[in-house]
Amino acid sequence: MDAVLFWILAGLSVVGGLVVITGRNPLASALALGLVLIAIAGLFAMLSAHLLFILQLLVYAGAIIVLIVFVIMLLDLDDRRLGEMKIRWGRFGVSAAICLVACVAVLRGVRGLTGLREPVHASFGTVTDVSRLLFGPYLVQFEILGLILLVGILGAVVLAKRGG
Amino acid sequence: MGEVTLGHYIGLSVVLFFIGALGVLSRKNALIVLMSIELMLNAANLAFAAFARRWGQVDGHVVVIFVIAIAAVEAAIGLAILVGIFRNRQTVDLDDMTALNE
Amino acid sequence: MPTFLAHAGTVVLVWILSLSLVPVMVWFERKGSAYMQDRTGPNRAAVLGIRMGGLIHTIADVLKLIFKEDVTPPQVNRFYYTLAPFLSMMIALLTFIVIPIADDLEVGGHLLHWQGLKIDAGLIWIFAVTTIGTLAMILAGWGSNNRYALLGGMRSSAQMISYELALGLSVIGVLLVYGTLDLNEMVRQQGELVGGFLPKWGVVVQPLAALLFMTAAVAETNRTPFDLPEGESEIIGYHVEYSSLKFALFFMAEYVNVVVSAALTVTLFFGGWQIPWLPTPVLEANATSVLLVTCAGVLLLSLALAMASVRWSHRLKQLYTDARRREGDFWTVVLLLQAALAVLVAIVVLANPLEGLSSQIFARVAQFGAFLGKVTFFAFLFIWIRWTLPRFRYDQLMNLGWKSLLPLALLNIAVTAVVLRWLGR
Amino acid sequence: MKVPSPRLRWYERIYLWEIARGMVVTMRHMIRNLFRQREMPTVQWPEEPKHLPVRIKGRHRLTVREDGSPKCVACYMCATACPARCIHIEAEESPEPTIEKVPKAFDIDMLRCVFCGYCVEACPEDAIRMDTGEVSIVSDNRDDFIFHMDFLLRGSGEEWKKKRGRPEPVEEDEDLSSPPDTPEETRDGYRRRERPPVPSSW
Repeated sequence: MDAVLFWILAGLSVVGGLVVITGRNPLASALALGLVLIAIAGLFAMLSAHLLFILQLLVYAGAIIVLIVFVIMLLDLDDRRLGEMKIRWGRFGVSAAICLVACVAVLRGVRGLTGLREPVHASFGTVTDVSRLLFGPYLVQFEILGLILLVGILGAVVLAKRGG
Repeated sequence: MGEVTLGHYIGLSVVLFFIGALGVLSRKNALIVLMSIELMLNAANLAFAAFARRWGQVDGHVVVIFVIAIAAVEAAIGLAILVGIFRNRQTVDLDDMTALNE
Repeated sequence: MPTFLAHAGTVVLVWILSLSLVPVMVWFERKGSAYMQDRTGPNRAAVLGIRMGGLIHTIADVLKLIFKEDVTPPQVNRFYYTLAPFLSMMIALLTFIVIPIADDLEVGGHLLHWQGLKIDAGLIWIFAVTTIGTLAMILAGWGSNNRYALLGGMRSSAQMISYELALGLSVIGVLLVYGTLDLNEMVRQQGELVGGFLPKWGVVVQPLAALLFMTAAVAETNRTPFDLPEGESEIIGYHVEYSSLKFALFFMAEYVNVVVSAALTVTLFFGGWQIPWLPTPVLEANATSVLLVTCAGVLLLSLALAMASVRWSHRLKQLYTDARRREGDFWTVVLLLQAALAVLVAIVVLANPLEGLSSQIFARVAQFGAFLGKVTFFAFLFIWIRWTLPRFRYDQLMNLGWKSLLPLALLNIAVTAVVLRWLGR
Repeated sequence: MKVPSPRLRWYERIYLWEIARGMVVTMRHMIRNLFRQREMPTVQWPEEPKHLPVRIKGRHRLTVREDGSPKCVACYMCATACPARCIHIEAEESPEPTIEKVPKAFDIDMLRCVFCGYCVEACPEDAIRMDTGEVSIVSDNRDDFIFHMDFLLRGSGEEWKKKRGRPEPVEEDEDLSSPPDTPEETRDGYRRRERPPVPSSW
């Protein structure tokens, strides 16, 4: 059961990832990215990371994908501009070869990793569990994160305003 | 199918990371580069969550939350910059953005 | 595995519930609006002369929408165009599964949760899924390749995003009060009493949040006075290019969304499955008497309606010559049977009173009935609002969302936090 | 022109009170209509007759002389005046010496007719009228909508009289400026009739 689910989600995310980087139309890429993100959310759920599962859906699949799709529509890329965005297959091939070699190298190292069968305590990864850490040892970092978000909002507003 | 171990998750994470890296390296469309970066961040998130599960400690989840938040900020700022560039230069092609080079 | 099966069963149950409430909603919408506007409303379609006050029209509508020609305009982007209605319906259905419909039940050592997805962050799940709903609208607008549809899609997604903020922030006050994101736990806490007589419902402890939430929920479901995304007659919405079953999916998704919003309002602010002043243990202990009172009520109501039905039947016979003249007789028989059933149940219960598991099961059924009743009321409230208020202009809509609801929600959070601190929690 | 908007009180500006008032209004209507359905203004046609003005332009009929022959002299005035071109006339010689022509065929295509009444205005012989009061012309067959002369004439006979519910108004020297035989109580232009009970629903 778990294995079947894992391979389905893994297959979806890899195929989606390939569509993201080879898609001609950015909208196709964005939707494929949404698929990948939802698949990864599913993997989070399998890793009993409840909070991450929902946050992934909320922030990534919900907010970021919608933002990207919005921007794609605002940019109004017509067929002419999309035509200029063809993939340079030469460059793509060289990069792909480098990535493939690196990927295989790392995967060989990964092969030895086992485990994951050990049961975790019932409340693992729940909101209470994570927030106990978030508001305990990581409080300062969490507050800084809030600050970064604020700066990000202000930055985005300033950038968007100045352009117009 | 066999049993799913930590290696499977990390392997998937590695594959996704390199797919993202390939996108960043080979594409010129700034939007797709941005999406590839999101892909790489997600691969890292997956590894964090898998290790957290393996060692039974939720610290990994905290890091993932940080990454998600940073990714949101990055997407917002990146897209805002992109819209700004598009307004001025009518293109989102990274190879055309060579103003400092000339 | 039994727990899994129970969850799957609950998911199917709530889906059937939400989908079967759709025709009822359409019926409310058409008949209710007709009576509010001094019209008669639909009263023609009949099966064997049984019109059920126009409810049969809904079936006729569904048949019409299914068998209509599915026109796909040539200029559309076929994939996105087809994906959008299905996505919209899927998301509407996904939202419902975290809402608890009755208290947990322990059977044979297994704790059965009457909640399709038992998740401790249930509230965030709802926001996570509804956010994706925005995508369906954008896709519908963009995939139609029609500028009016695109503008409609952009308008509606902008509205959804704006009101999602108010929606999310208005709930934070409730979170602070109950100290949990788990919807079932929230409902359980709403069974307590405040000051000895008022049930500790969300609306009692967080009135402002309830108001804000309901306003934002109406906006989220794109209904009047916030129905600019559709704007059937004046400004064209994102589903202009859709016809037949694809349109029906959007249409049904809207009503499922209304049901979900009503269910969420009930769960957060109106006690969910709680029957006021009857928390689960009390209900289980007094199952027999509650059932008897219910039987008595059903008996009296059926008899009264049967009397009205006899008079009505007399009039029908003067008026019609076709099968419709027998509708009154049909209802009289049905109501008398219902009364007989109530008497029968009462006799059986008097002979062997409910106790143990049977009383527990009765308590769950009664709670589910209470939940259903509340949801139906709030769904009707949405329709009532729709036929009362005129539509907002777009700038008014944005002003209300950003300049009124959002600051008020923030204020509510601050005040709630201060008060809770002061109360020492 | 600038219309000053009224100054709202504070309770009007937060809308809630006004929304509640509006909702009370709609609910009052709904409850009243739910329990007193027979007072609703909706006419349950066709179970219940529609109250039409007496002078409504309905289906055409051809008037007849005292001997039963059509008054029409096949002058084509009506067909010429018809903007919808729905009147088709074929003429033939009349056997009577004082009349030049009579119609052999007189067809009206009701699917094209726009009920403008120009044919009635144009007729010099008062041979065509639209005073039957029949406005619902229903069939599931296109051929049925082409009304032939015999039907248009027969419409002025017994059957039509029954439908009209009042004596045949055709008189040689009648004053056409006012509707014939109008009882005093229907001078407001509407026929009063006992309304049968409206079908109610649950």
